[in-house]
Amino acid sequence: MSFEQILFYLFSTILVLGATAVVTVRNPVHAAMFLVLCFVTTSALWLLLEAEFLAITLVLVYVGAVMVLFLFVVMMLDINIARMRDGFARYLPVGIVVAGVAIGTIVMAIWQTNFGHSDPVARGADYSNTRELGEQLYTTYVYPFELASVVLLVAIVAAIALTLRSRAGTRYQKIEEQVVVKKADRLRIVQVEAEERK
Amino acid sequence: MTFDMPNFVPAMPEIFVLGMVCLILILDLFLSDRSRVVTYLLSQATLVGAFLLSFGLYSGEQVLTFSDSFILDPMASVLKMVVYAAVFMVLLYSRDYLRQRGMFRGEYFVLALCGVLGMMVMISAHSMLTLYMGLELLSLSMYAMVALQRDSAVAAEAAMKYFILGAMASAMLLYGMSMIYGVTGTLDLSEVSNSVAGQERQLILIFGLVFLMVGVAFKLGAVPFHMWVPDVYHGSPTAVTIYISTAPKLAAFAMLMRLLVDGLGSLHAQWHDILVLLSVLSLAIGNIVAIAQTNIKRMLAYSGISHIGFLLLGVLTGAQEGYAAAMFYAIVYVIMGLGGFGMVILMSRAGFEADQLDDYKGLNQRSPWFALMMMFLMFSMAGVPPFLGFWAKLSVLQAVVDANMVWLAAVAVIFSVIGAFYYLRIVKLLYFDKPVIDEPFKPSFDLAAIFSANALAVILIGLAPSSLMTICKQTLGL
Amino acid sequence: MFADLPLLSLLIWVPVIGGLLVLLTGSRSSGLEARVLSLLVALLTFVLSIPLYTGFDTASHAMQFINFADAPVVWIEAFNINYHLGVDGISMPLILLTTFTTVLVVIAGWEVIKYKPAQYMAAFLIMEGLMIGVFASLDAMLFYVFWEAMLIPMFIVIGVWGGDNRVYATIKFFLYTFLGSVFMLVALIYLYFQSGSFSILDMHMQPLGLTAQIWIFLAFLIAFAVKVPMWPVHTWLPDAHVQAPTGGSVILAAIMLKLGAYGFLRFSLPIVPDASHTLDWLMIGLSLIAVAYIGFVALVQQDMKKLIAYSSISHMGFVTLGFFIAWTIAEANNGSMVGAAMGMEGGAVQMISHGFVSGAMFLCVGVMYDRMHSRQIADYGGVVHVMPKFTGFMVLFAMANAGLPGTAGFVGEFMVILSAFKANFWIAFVAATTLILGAGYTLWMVKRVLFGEITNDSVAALEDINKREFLVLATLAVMVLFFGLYPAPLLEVMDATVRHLIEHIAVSKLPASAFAGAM
Amino acid sequence: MIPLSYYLTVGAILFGISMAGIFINRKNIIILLMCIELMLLAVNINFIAFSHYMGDIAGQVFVFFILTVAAAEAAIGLAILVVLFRNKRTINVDDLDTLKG
Amino acid sequence: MEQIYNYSLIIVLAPLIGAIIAGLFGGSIGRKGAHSVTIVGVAIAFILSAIVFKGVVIDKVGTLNQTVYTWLVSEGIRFEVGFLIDELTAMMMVVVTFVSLMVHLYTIGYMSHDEENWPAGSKAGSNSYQRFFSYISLFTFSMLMLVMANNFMQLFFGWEAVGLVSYLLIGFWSVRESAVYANLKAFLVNRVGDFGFLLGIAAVLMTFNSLDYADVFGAATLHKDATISIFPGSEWSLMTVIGILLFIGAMGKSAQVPLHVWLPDSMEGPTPISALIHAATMVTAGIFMVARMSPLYELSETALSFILVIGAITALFMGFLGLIQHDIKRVVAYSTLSQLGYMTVALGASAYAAGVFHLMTHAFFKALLFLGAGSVIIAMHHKQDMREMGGLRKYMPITWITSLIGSLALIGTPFFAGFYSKDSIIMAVGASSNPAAGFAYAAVVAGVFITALYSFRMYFMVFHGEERMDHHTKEHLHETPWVVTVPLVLLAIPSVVIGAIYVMDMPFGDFFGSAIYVAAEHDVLAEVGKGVHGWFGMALHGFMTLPFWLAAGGVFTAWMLHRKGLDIAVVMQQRLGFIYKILDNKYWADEVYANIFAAGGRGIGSGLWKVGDVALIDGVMVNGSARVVGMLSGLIRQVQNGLLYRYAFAMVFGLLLLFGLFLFR
Repeated sequence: MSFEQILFYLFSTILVLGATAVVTVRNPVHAAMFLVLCFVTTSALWLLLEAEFLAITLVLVYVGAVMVLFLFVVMMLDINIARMRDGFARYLPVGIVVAGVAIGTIVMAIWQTNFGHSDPVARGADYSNTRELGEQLYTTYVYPFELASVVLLVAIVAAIALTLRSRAGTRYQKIEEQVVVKKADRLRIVQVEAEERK
Repeated sequence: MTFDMPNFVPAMPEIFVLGMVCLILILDLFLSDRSRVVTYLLSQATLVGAFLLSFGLYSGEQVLTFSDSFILDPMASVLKMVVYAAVFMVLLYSRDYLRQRGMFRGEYFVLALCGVLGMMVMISAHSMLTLYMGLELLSLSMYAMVALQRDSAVAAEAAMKYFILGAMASAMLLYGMSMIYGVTGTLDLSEVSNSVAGQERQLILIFGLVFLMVGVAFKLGAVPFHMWVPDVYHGSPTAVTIYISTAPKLAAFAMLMRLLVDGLGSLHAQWHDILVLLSVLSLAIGNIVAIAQTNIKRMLAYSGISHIGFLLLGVLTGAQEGYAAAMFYAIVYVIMGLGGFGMVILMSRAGFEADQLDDYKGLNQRSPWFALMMMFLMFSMAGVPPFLGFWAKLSVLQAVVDANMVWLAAVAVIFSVIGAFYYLRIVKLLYFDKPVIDEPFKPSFDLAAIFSANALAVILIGLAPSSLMTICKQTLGL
Repeated sequence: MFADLPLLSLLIWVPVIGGLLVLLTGSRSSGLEARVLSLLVALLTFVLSIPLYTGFDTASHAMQFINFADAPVVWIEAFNINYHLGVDGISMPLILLTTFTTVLVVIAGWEVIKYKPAQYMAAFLIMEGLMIGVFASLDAMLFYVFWEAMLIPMFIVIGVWGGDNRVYATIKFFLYTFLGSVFMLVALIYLYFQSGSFSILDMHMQPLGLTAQIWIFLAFLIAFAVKVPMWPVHTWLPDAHVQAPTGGSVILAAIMLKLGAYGFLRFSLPIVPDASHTLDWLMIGLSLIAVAYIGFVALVQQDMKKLIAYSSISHMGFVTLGFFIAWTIAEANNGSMVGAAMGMEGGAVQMISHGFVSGAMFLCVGVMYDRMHSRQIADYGGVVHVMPKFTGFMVLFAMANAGLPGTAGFVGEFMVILSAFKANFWIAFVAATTLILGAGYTLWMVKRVLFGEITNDSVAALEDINKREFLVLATLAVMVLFFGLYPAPLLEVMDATVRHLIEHIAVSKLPASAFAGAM
Repeated sequence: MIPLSYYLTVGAILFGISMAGIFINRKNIIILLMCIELMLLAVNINFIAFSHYMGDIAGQVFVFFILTVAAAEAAIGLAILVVLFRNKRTINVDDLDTLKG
Repeated sequence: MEQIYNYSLIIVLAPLIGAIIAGLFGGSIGRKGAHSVTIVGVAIAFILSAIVFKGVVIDKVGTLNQTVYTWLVSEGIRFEVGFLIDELTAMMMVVVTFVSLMVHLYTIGYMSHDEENWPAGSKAGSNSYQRFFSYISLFTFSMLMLVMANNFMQLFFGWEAVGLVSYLLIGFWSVRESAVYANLKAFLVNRVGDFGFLLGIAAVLMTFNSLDYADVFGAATLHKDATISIFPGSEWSLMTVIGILLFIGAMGKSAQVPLHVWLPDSMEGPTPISALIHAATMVTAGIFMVARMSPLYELSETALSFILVIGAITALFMGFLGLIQHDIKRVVAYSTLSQLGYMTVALGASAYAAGVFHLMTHAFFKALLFLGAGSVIIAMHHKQDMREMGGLRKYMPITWITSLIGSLALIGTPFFAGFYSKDSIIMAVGASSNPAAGFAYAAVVAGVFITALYSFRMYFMVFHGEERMDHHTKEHLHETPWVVTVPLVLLAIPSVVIGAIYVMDMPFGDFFGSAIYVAAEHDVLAEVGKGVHGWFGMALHGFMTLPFWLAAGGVFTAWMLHRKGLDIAVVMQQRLGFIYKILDNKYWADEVYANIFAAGGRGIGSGLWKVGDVALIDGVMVNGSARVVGMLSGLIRQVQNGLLYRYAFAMVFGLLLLFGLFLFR
């Protein structure tokens, strides 16, 4: 067993176990942490596949940003963990069976298939995955690239539109009004009639 | 590596729409609520402009650009134009509705236009990658639109369900794409087609096809990937329902055509079987479950599922006539769907959603005209001649019979008879029952006009459906 | 002067457009404009239909009054559907029956209909146009469009102006007929691909294999059997009739039922003669069940309209019997089809005469219903003492319904029985039981409703028919007697067409080798 | 040398687990979102494996876009989750049953 | 010839026009107008009929066979309306129009107080008088159409038309439940006969491809040996089938057992129509028809035997029933049944001429008896029970005498009309070689005694003995007005003389010429005729025959009982309880029909309706499938339970389903 194989089996096993943990653990925070583990191991697998740029991106973007977002939301929503996951065991067998069948059939199909390229294409030492990716991205795939920007734009607009809201009755400073305020706006001089003491 | 400037001309409509989206997004920030109508008008102008551009670009030719990932062919042009028209109608319908519910905001229009852009991309996709990007653009816009009514619990629930299931379907689609990619080594659809045609049928290819079908079937709302449809149609604000139930179906149809016909045409025997299963299930479940509904939006959702079943019948024939029929059906479905949900918008007012069947009781006594219009729509959906819906069914049945699948045609018509029941029930409510609300029915003028035009189109085009059908045939080279 | 007019087109579109105009007079007005306008339109249509008879060439079996005979007008190019109209000896009388009946229906509903009279009248006028369209279409899809579209106004008429259980009845009516006709649609599409066009006349000439023929026949059978209606798909009719307003019942009985029978003549027999031959036992069996079974069922009905509805089914059994007796005759007479034309003509005459008789019966019940708001036989008794004129008419129509010679009700049944005897004694035997059963259920009802002592105060308070009702009933009485005493003009019109049809169906359409095997 | 199908098998198992995760998890929507991330990860493994073995960069480009879209998706998904929580005060899957039938 | 043709049309149309005027405009022309116009119409018909009779029978101008118009043409077969006037027709025309004219006259008196029969305020009763005239005139028209027909179609038209008028007239007093029951019954029982008749016509058309008498009779012998397979494997002679089917029609119309049940009930109608329709004319249509079809019947021995047996049964057993009736009209009605049986027997014995001869004489004397009974009923203020009568001869001499004449004619007293006709029938049957002739002969001879017994029982009970009517009625007893008595007298004359005049021509001569065809080997009348020497000789010889002594015995028995103040009915009830019970229940025929056929039909109907239509077709098929769809809908709806994991599961399930599509094939 070569070193590469050892690495593959190691990371694959961690990945699968991690994924299993993600779907089965009780606490969403723990789930998020296991997901991070999955991302990291996947990243390692990708390195084995010589996709260096994407492996790094995965760690940077997902572990660094997306998972933080998840955790942030989990914390923010302050979910009652105790109420979670009761009755979980009842559905587990069905889930395992169905998942097993699905995995089994797909794996069977994979193993039956002759992809015609059993060995990876050998790359020279000067080959830069990042460079190659970059070149392609800005030439051949410029159209999807632009579309990706629109997707992100939509995500921004949507996220803002959905979550930002001005509650009626919220108090906040209106600076421009504060700046242009005049005395008359704030101060009312009232003439008080003198009263006769009885 | 050199970068050849791609030909931007075929993508002018997309570019225009994107530009306008940005413009509207910025402009909207500076508009007060009172002048928000400008956003609305600009959005409509965008659609009109895009229509003119697409119309101007229409030709019988097939143009590829952006490294062959973008295609402009007659089908794309026609479908895009129908999409613009449909969304134009959607916005017309929605204006009052949105205003009454405090949703008359720039985001709605921006998201709607982004969705249009997504549809355009899907329609013009010639690569699995662009197809996916378009799909996501459309889907993300729609997820957001469903949840746009922020104080509505049902809308949020609908959005959540839609999102989870939609994302799952996208993932499956991607999984399928990865398999196809693995077997063919390319993302470009015509190369996929060449590659598949040249090799033996591998199980993984067929599994890839199955995964792709799940994604497409989900978008179309075909059984058993339809579960989101009733909930989302029901939970969304009607102005959003009318959007997601109409134009995206055209995009989904285009996606179906691009993937199955352009890409995996030589796997016809396989996807034929899948589509038979899906369409029969859709016809059965859609029509049967619609009967038990008391909410008209849900009912129309199930009715839409059954219509999709019919549409798939046209595609599964694997013949150009069948595709033309399916395209015709898709367009007709959009027209009828607009009318159907337009009816719900027409009847609703501030604080009243008019989504219960009982809300339609005795309309004939309150407003004979609108009762008549609604009756036209219902009979059209039921497929009674001479309304438009009949011709759509006829064209599909013709294609099916021509493909020597008479039994399938018989199954289809049996279910359409079952389906006729719930459409009749609406007519029954409109005409035979006493109204529960006594006040006279006075919708605003533009809404009344647009609804009447929509309903009259169902009968008038129904009396002369030839040109529409001819267009569909021509776009498919018939 | 009429020869130059596109008569059939006018006959279709004058009432349809007239109906739309009536609709436009709206519900705001008292309805008088609507009524007058409807009457004018109906009369105009009737007048326009007369040249069909006067200008008809009885010697020819060919289609006549074809619109734009030189080149058919393309209606929907994409589907290859033509706007192709024409009539022959079978459809022409039915068109006249339609225009005639509509006039009566408009008059009959004159002041009776108080709720939205404009919509009511409009529905009938539009229906009239559509029904004429069905009879006049020479393009299968045009036929189908009219055939289905016609359901809509009837659906509305029963549902809006009907009785207490109208919703059930009208939905049942619609779905039943819709279910039947969609199979016909599939068959028509199949035929389209076989013959290359939707032209009915082309389909007549199209050779087909036996299996295909049988499937097509069954598809047509469902469509037409529901409409006729034949046992066991008849149960919509009693419900629809009972719930429908009088005018609806009249149109339903007088014309709509004929559409199914007409379909057999226009489609089933000429397009799939070999399947008709193979399955004629089924048709004859169902027809006889209609005559006998339904006759017994009619006997025990408590509701007058239901009784007449069942009697309609029973009478329509003669129509289908007459149509499908030809091969049995041939078998009994060494292959000679002599006598078949009499059966077929008998069936066709029965269609027309039943139009008058059943229409009249429903109008009679309507007259009583308008006064008493009850259709139950048990609620009546001794009506003769308060409504003698009405009783006179009702007895006449009842006698016609019982097939008394000298009335229109006799002619068709007589011819069919004569023809059936030629085929088989027992067929004629069962068919002839209508003499007893028909008289039994009709006259028993007449006895209980009209005769005897006045049973209750509401009957005692009844008013005899007014002038409007008298006019309607008298017109029908004249027709019933005229066609009973002198049916020759009707037969003269039909003869050439029917004989040609017999010649046509006598020739097998099977490919030569299959034909040898099938025999 | 590790054969291609090994990677694909890992992808398939991952895909299966995450798919099962969606329907065996009955309580927490956030975990559903995570499952979706996992599914996309499985797809990505497939693409990258193919890309590597075929020497075709297109697969990696696709993964690049998938990552982008997945991020956007996560953003919108979480935004919807927030809206949902604000309205219903719960993100329990079992409580999402107002719309049914 | 041409002249007669014109007459024939007028003969038919005159009563029709009268009927239409009286019927449609009865209200405006009044009673007088109505009876005038109808009487004039019938009188014209009678006079012209007489002229035609003279022309055809006496002057022998020949047979007229003329088409009036073509009813319809189908497949080249012409159905026409036309007249065939030969001796048979001419005789019938005269009899019909004459009796009808008498009845018209009589009706003026009988119906003069008809408003009393209607409930107060009944609009139907306001011009019932005019309507009645319209009906009887219409009847005359129908009957003439029947007898003058030259083809089966028109025969059937007339056949049914007289049935219709009979229906209308039996139920004339439509307020009476019994009357409207009786008319429905009459129509339905007749319809059973018509059922056979129509099938018979169909058989004729099938065989001859024509319904024209001339064509059919001309070609009859060609089909002598034709057969038809009714039950698989058994070939029946076509002529037998035709004969029996047609005769079933005759059984209905002429009230032969077992289709006789309607006739006694038909007495619910006013008496004039009992005389006209249910005694003299309509009920004899069956006899006429069989005589008319003699060329067909002569070809089938079996059919003739059938007729003979049916006729004999009717003649004897219906006579028995007359013995125990108390209603005066019912006695006459059963007598009519019995006499119809005699006529039928004659037909069965191929003595058509004798049958028709009896038809003619019977028409006169039975009309006379009915009108006499009616006269009594008028006098008795519409009471019909003989037990409340008695000794009426003092009050109503004309009625008494004429009724006596009628009774004597009926029982076959020599020199009276009935004697000649009845004796010729008895002789013919005696001479017949038909296998059933022995039974028939015994029946008709025994029938003579019965006839005499019930006739004179009635006569004595009504006109002689104790006056049993109540005081009030008695005070008002007087002879009926002239419109009543004149017809009685006018009918009494032929009742006496007509037999003697025509006996040598009609049964034993060549009166009918070619109108009636008898095969040589069946020609019993010719054989019997050899022993008959003139009307006087026959009457003298009559005194020495068995029937005369039987009749005399019957009269004597009746007188003996009457003198002792006994009633046969009462005697039988006491001494022969069992037989009385049978007769009192009229052999349970009504019960059988009511409980088995009518109730059975309703039972089948409601069974088919409730089980077939309502439960199976509607319940299971229609609503059942709707329910199934509805249930499915509700069931599948449950799947959509709103929970996300269910939806996700459905998607995965769908995925696996699609996998399965390819894995397992």
